[in-house]
Amino acid sequence: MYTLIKKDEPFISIHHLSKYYHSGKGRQVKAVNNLSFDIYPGETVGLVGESGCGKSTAGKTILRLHEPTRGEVFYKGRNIFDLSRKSLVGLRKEMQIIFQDPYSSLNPRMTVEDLIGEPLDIHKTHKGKQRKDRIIQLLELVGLNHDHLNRYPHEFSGGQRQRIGIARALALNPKFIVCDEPISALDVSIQAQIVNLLKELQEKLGLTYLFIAHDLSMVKYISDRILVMYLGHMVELASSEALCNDPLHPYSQALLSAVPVPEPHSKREKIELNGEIPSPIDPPSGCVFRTRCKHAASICTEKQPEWKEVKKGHFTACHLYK
Amino acid sequence: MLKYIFKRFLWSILTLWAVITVTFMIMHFIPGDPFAREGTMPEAVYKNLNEHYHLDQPLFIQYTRYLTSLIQFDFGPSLKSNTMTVNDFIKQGFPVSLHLGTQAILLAVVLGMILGVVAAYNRNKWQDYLSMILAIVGISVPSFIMATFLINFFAVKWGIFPVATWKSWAHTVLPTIALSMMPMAFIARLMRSSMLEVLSQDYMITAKAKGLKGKFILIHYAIKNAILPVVTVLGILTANLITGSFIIESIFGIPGIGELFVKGIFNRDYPVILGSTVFYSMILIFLIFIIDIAYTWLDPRIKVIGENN
Amino acid sequence: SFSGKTGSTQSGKNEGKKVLKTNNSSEPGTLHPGLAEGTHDSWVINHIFEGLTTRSPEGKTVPGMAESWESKDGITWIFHLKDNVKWSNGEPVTADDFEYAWKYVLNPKSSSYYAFQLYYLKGAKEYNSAKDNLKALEDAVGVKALDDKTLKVELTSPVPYFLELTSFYTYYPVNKKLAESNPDWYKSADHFVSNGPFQLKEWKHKEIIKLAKNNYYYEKENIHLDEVELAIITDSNTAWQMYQSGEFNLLPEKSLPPDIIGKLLTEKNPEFHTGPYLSTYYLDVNTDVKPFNNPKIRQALSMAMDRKAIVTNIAQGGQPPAYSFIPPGIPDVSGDFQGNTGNLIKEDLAEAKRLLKEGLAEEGMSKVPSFNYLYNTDEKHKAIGEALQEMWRKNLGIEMTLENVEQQVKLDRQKTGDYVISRAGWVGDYVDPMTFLDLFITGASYNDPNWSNKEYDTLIQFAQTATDKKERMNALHKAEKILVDEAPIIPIYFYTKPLVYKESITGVFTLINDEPSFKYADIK
Amino acid sequence: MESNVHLTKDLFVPIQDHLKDVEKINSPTVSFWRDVWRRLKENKLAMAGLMVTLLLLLLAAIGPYLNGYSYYEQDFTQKNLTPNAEHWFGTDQAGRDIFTRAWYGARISLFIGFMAAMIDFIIGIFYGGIAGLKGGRADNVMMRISEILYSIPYLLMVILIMIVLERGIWPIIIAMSITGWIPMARLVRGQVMQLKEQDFVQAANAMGSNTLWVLRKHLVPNTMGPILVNVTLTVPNAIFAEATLSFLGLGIPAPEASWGTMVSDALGSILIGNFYQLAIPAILISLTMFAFNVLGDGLRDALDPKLRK
Amino acid sequence: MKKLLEIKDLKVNFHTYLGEVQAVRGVSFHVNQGEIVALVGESGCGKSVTAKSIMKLLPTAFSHYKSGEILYHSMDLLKVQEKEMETIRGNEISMIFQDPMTSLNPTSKIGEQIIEGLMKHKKVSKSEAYRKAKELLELVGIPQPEKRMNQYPHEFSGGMRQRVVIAMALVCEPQLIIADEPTTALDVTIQAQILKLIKDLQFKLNTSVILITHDLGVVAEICDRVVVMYAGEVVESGKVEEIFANPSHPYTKGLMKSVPRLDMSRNESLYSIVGSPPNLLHPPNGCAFYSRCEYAMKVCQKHSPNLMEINTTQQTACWLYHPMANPVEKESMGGM
Ligand SMILES: Nc1ncnc2c1ncn2[C@@H]1O[C@H](COP(=O)(O)OP(=O)(O)OP(=O)(O)O)[C@@H](O)[C@H]1O
Ligand SMILES: Nc1ncnc2c1ncn2[C@@H]1O[C@H](COP(=O)(O)OP(=O)(O)OP(=O)(O)O)[C@@H](O)[C@H]1O
Ligand SMILES: [Mg+2]
Ligand SMILES: [Mg+2]
Repeated sequence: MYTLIKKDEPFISIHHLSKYYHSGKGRQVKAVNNLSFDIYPGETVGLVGESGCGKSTAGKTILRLHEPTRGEVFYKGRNIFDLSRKSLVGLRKEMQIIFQDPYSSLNPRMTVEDLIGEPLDIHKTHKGKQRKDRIIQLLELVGLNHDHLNRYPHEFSGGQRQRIGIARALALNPKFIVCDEPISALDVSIQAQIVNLLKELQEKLGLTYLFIAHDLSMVKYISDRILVMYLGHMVELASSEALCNDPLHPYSQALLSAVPVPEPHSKREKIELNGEIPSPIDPPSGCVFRTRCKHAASICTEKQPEWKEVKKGHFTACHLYK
Repeated sequence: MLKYIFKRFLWSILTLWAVITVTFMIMHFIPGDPFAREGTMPEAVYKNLNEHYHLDQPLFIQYTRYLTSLIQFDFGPSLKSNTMTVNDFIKQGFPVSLHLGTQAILLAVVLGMILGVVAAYNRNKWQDYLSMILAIVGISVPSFIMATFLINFFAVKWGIFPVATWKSWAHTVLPTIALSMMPMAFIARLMRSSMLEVLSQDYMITAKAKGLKGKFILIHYAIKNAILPVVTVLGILTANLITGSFIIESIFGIPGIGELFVKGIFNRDYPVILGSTVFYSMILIFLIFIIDIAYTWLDPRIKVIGENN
Repeated sequence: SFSGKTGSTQSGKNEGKKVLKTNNSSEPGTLHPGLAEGTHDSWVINHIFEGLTTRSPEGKTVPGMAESWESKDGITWIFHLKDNVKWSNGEPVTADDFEYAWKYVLNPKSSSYYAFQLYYLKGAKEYNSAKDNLKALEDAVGVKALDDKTLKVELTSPVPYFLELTSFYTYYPVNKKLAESNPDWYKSADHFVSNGPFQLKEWKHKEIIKLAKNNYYYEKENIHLDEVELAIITDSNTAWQMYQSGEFNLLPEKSLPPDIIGKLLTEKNPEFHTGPYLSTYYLDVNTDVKPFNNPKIRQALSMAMDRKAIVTNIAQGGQPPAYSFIPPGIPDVSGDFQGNTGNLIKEDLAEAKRLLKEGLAEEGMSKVPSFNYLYNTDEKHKAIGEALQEMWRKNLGIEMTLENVEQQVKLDRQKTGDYVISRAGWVGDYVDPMTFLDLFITGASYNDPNWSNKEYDTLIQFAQTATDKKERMNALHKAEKILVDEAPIIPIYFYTKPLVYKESITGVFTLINDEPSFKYADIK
Repeated sequence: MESNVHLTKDLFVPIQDHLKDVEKINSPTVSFWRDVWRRLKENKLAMAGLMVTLLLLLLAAIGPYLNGYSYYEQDFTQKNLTPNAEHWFGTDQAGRDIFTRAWYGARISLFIGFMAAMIDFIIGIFYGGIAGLKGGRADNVMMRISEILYSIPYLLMVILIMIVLERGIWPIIIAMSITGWIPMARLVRGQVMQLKEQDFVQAANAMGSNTLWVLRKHLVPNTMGPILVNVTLTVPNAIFAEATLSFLGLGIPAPEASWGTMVSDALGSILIGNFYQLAIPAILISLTMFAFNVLGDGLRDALDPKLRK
Repeated sequence: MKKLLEIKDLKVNFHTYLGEVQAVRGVSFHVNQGEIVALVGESGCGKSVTAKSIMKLLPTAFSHYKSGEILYHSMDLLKVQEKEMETIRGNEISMIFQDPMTSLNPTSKIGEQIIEGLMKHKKVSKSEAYRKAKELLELVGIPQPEKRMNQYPHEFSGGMRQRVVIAMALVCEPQLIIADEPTTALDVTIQAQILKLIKDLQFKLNTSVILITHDLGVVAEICDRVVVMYAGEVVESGKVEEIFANPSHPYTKGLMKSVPRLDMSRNESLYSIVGSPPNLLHPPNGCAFYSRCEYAMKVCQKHSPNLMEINTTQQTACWLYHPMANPVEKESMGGM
């Protein structure tokens, strides 16, 4: 199926996507600002950034779970925000999402069979025995089995739940999955199970992922390219190797150095960031990172840095790079 | 802040207007004629009465007439009294109901909170069961039964308190108790559940981890936080209590305003029905407003009072 | 403790003062005699005002403010006021005060309920119904002060009971000078002036009304009470409990729970008093509704009940069961009108069944369809309704459901004929059978059964103008018999007037159509 | 820890295939409601409440047939009898058997209670559900409307409606529901607002479900817990409110009996010493209130997510 | 080095409606003066319960200590009266909780919350206490402490609050600080700030710290010794270098390997431990890790292993290190 799409043509194309939330008193939370990037078929794009920087919002808006404030998302040449309700339902089969919290993403009152069967029921694709077979097939795909059909989510461990969530997302044979921090709520020993599973499924089914996380080491491990966000803005996009070995943006640099490495007394130089993350309700003028940036100059206050390709395939938005 | 108060005020006016309109419509829709009497009533007399109270005019005219007089805080005359206007009824009765209601709400809050705190602190022990049984008894016995019992025993049988009327402080004791049972029970239960909630919070353990004394934690941490949900219901409870209870006031012969709308309805005394309703709503709206402000003061988290829930 | 103190005032003597303490049940709508319209107003008013005539404890009409009167034709009356009659502020009571008061009542702008009580006066109805030209119409009303002490009254036709009417509160005088200078005089105790044995001392709304002896009253040496307190306690259970704890020393029927009346009566409690009352408890049967248009059905209903059981078990006030309509207490040519009538109804089950069957056959029906019994919300009415329901179900196999509404609605629905059977009661306005019988002439506004009988109408018409007392009474007896036989109304019992007061109290009297009077009461 | 167990060399043989059972769950499956039930069973007071409720329901079903009397038959020769072998609860002023009447009244009172709760439940779910789901302006408008209704005194509304509708069991139920649904609607709205943000609802959206589906599959089942608690507490409140209406003479038409009318009929009986006539229905009302309240409280605790896991 | 705290065979049970939860099943370890000891293990393995046991902060109504001793300066805290415990809590041993968002009283000013403990334990005047609080807030890196002390928790960001909580724990200069996942709720850049702060403080004041975490990176960065817990038991303990260089328990090993390192290539497959930890309501008879262990032996199913010394500083609870076990097994494992 996926071979029909040409490798070098973007699979999903995001153009100037912005999403502001209204938060009473006429104030706006600028959760996502002017996001533009492409996702190519079969690749995994990692999306990292600190809590509240708009990762989930970006992911959900790309799926049109939220209506955007501005911008377009092109899928198969069509802007998904122009789709009618009906064609949107069709689109839902092809794009899915896996959530961060394996506890709240499964309805506690439903059995595993109903949970995984839900997309099948909504789209009425499988009935009766067929439906059951499909559910078992999906369960086995994620390493569970038919013994689990009649059990409730609370009987499972976090990792098992997350796998149920994955099975549900896979039920309609999607091509694209937004993984919204699928491992952050899991124990270290379980995280690897899920990451391995996701990688395996990608190979087997030719999936394309947008993988959101705040754990850089894991993102690097799973992604082809990584996009770093800060306070709703894109700050850097590059292949994962390039980003980890040669981060350009001061924020990416700090982020990388702050990741604790499991090597005792490693003599890694840490770039310390001072201060707290500003509020997305009134972000700083100019460059949003300037309040915590060592290199901040007067231009950073005045002008928003442009998004530019500094090296081949390596983009950043920083005044340090002309 | 000022803008907020202004907005609230506008909304209150709108609510009042809606309340008046709804009440006005239903009121005129119910059967029964305020001037119907046993025996013969000549047409002329009937006409004179209707004319006098403008009931012969089209409903819409009556409605606008009422609204105009209301703007001047004139609730109109009573169809059943040549002596007192609705304003008089309220002016004379409200202080009494206010007095009784205030006593009742104070009693209810104090007792209810004590019961709730005791119950929560001793969850699933006998103190908990006892407090909750007491509280549930409080809401299990209809107030007219409670009042009858209180009078029968405390006044008639044992002579500890006077039976009824509104003369001295001793006269206020039984009605205060009868009136406060229900809100007391309500507050006790609310307090218990909100205490349980607070007791399970992390900051309670933090407090203990600091080595603070149990009593200090109870007051500064537990009660201070658990009281918040109680405060939110206080507005409506207080409004209900200080605008009087028909049952309690009629059983204890108290000259409050509780009987106003009930009697008003039975007599088809339209201005009294409307007047007491509007008065109640005004008190309610005002109290809820006060409570909202008190809340922002009690709970520092609610900084911006611009947002309604 | 607090109540211990009140308990010690049981005798009603406070600091040597004689205070009668009782309950008025509800707040008077007014204490203006011309605007008053019910017992909650009039009980107080009757003690603080007095008309041209008044009534003695025996029920006789005797001089009040008027010393004497004369009338040749029964149409024009001249009243001469007593010399020493004064208002409670010391001013003399004048004929002008009467003229002013009566015209005030009739003024359409006063919108007095009881204005029609004065319709006997010439030009009264016209004035009261007028829209304009009021001044001229007012002047045409047949009441005029000839001088300070002489009042001339002109009626439209001779009214046999007119003199008695002048003792009724709508006919009371009002201090003209005061009323003209202060139109709100009657709204509080501050400026209140009256001419009766007592005067208004304090009026705490919805709480208590205090009366004090009027020292300007012409008969003040016979007034023994210093003060009268009328509290306003709505709940009769509470009122009774207050009586028990000594906070009241007299309670009228309204403040007595029915169960208590029964108990006091059966145990022959010395504090309990009862007497006849000019009032009948009866049922209206809507004669426009099939099959109740058929007199036989109505008679069957009337025969198939046990009035004694109702009286002894439910009403419980020692009320006589009513086997006729007019209550006892009205003088006949000789003896008592009701006594002379005797029993017009015989409770007879077999006969009732027969009549029902016949009646149904005549109406072409096999069964009385289920219908509603309408009553105004009240414990006693409900119990009686339940008893009737049971009796008729058991005795006649009739299914009836009970429907209670508020008084205002009940009256409305009776007027518009929106009912089948409804409870009713009537208190005589004056002591004459006519006050009961004229209700049911064809088209009368209180003829709720909408019953019509030519013979009955003729008899009543005759009695209304007959001058010969014997013939008149004869006609009234005949009319009553027709009414009861035809049974558009079904009498249940005659009311009594129960009353309790402490044994220390004497001199309380109750007129047959009035509330108890403590004008001459005393406390030992 | 076994320090002196007998260890043999053959115990130290590696095994491999045990890893395939690694995803096995051994404990029996527990659905949410069974879990709640288990927790409820732990709560003695709540179980007592449940038992009493069931007993009341049972007696309401069979009680009126137990001693051969009917609820309406009068026998004045047998009036005001204290409880005895013939008449287990004695007789009333009209000589009717109180036992039979009490259980007949139980039917009516319980029916009113359940029906009122049912109606509140249905309206509340729809109104609150829609407001919560739609959010924004629609929610604002809907909540404002309910706010206005709430500003009208409850008793006034009930009495007015009762009068418009005439007497009977349904009018009582309707009158009580006229504003009774508001707390339920608010509760549902709050729950829905909370749930709406939950990932599993978002997941359903991502699957392309429509509103109805979300409502049916996710929102309703998950709000059921608190709603059930609320319903449990609405039932006794309605019974209670009916008693109050009876006190005002607006109760069920005679000779049918509800506990409310029985109580208000017997209020005077205490004065002449027939204490039991008041006590029996009063105790039944209180018992019901009590049973439902402790059951509701118990359910609330049993459903509390904090105690789960 | 002096042992400041020693826990011996601590067993803690919870009564729940489902039955007894054996949350801690015989935990033994010690903390030396001036040392940072990491307590690691997966969620639910009993780390917090152990920590709260030291402070005796477990809800008395439904928890109970089945056995064990908690020796603090050779005094058994489990036997100490509540009254006396109040003088130890916050004063000699203090605690930093996991969630900075919920562990502060929302209706009290920050300043007050900091000085409460100080005023109780050190009997200082209010102004003195405020001065000290101000110093502390500066120390933990909160600018404008004077203004900040008059604010409420909700006016602080997560990182700030965690600093406040740390300041609160430090205010009486305790000998032992128990930090229960102090950075889990924070972002990496903020986490780095907090960790640095803890390390600096320990260095300056020579306080002992028990740091609870499940992030091995954090352990490697600032801890001296590690105690690894699994299903309510200690499975391994030792110096940080030893454990990272030479993990001995299969669980520890698996844990180490399942974390991707930044320098790892995408094509390398991550190691993963199958399955999930046992239910502590019915813990298995044998080794708790048996069902997930690749090297399981018959003995593991039946008998629970004791801690065995591998060298003077490192101990492990695994039958593989029993003399009777096949040394080949050990070899193959090391080579994995
Ligand atoms: N429904 C909403 N209404 C208002 N503000 C919102 C809403 N959802 C998110 N936000 C705000 O938008 C910003 C971005 O939120 P988002 O959930 O996208 O962040 P995130 O990067 O996914 O964070 P995390 O790592 O914590 O999941 C935050 O400041 C958040 O408070
Ligand atoms: N109050 C309690 N009631 C019942 N069981 C409890 C209670 N507190 C903890 N437990 C149980 O004790 C066990 C250990 O819990 P603990 O909180 O110590 O885990 P943890 O290692 O701190 O986990 P995490 O990393 O998630 O904080 C868990 O299985 C938990 O279910
Ligand atoms: Mg997110
Ligand atoms: Mg923990």
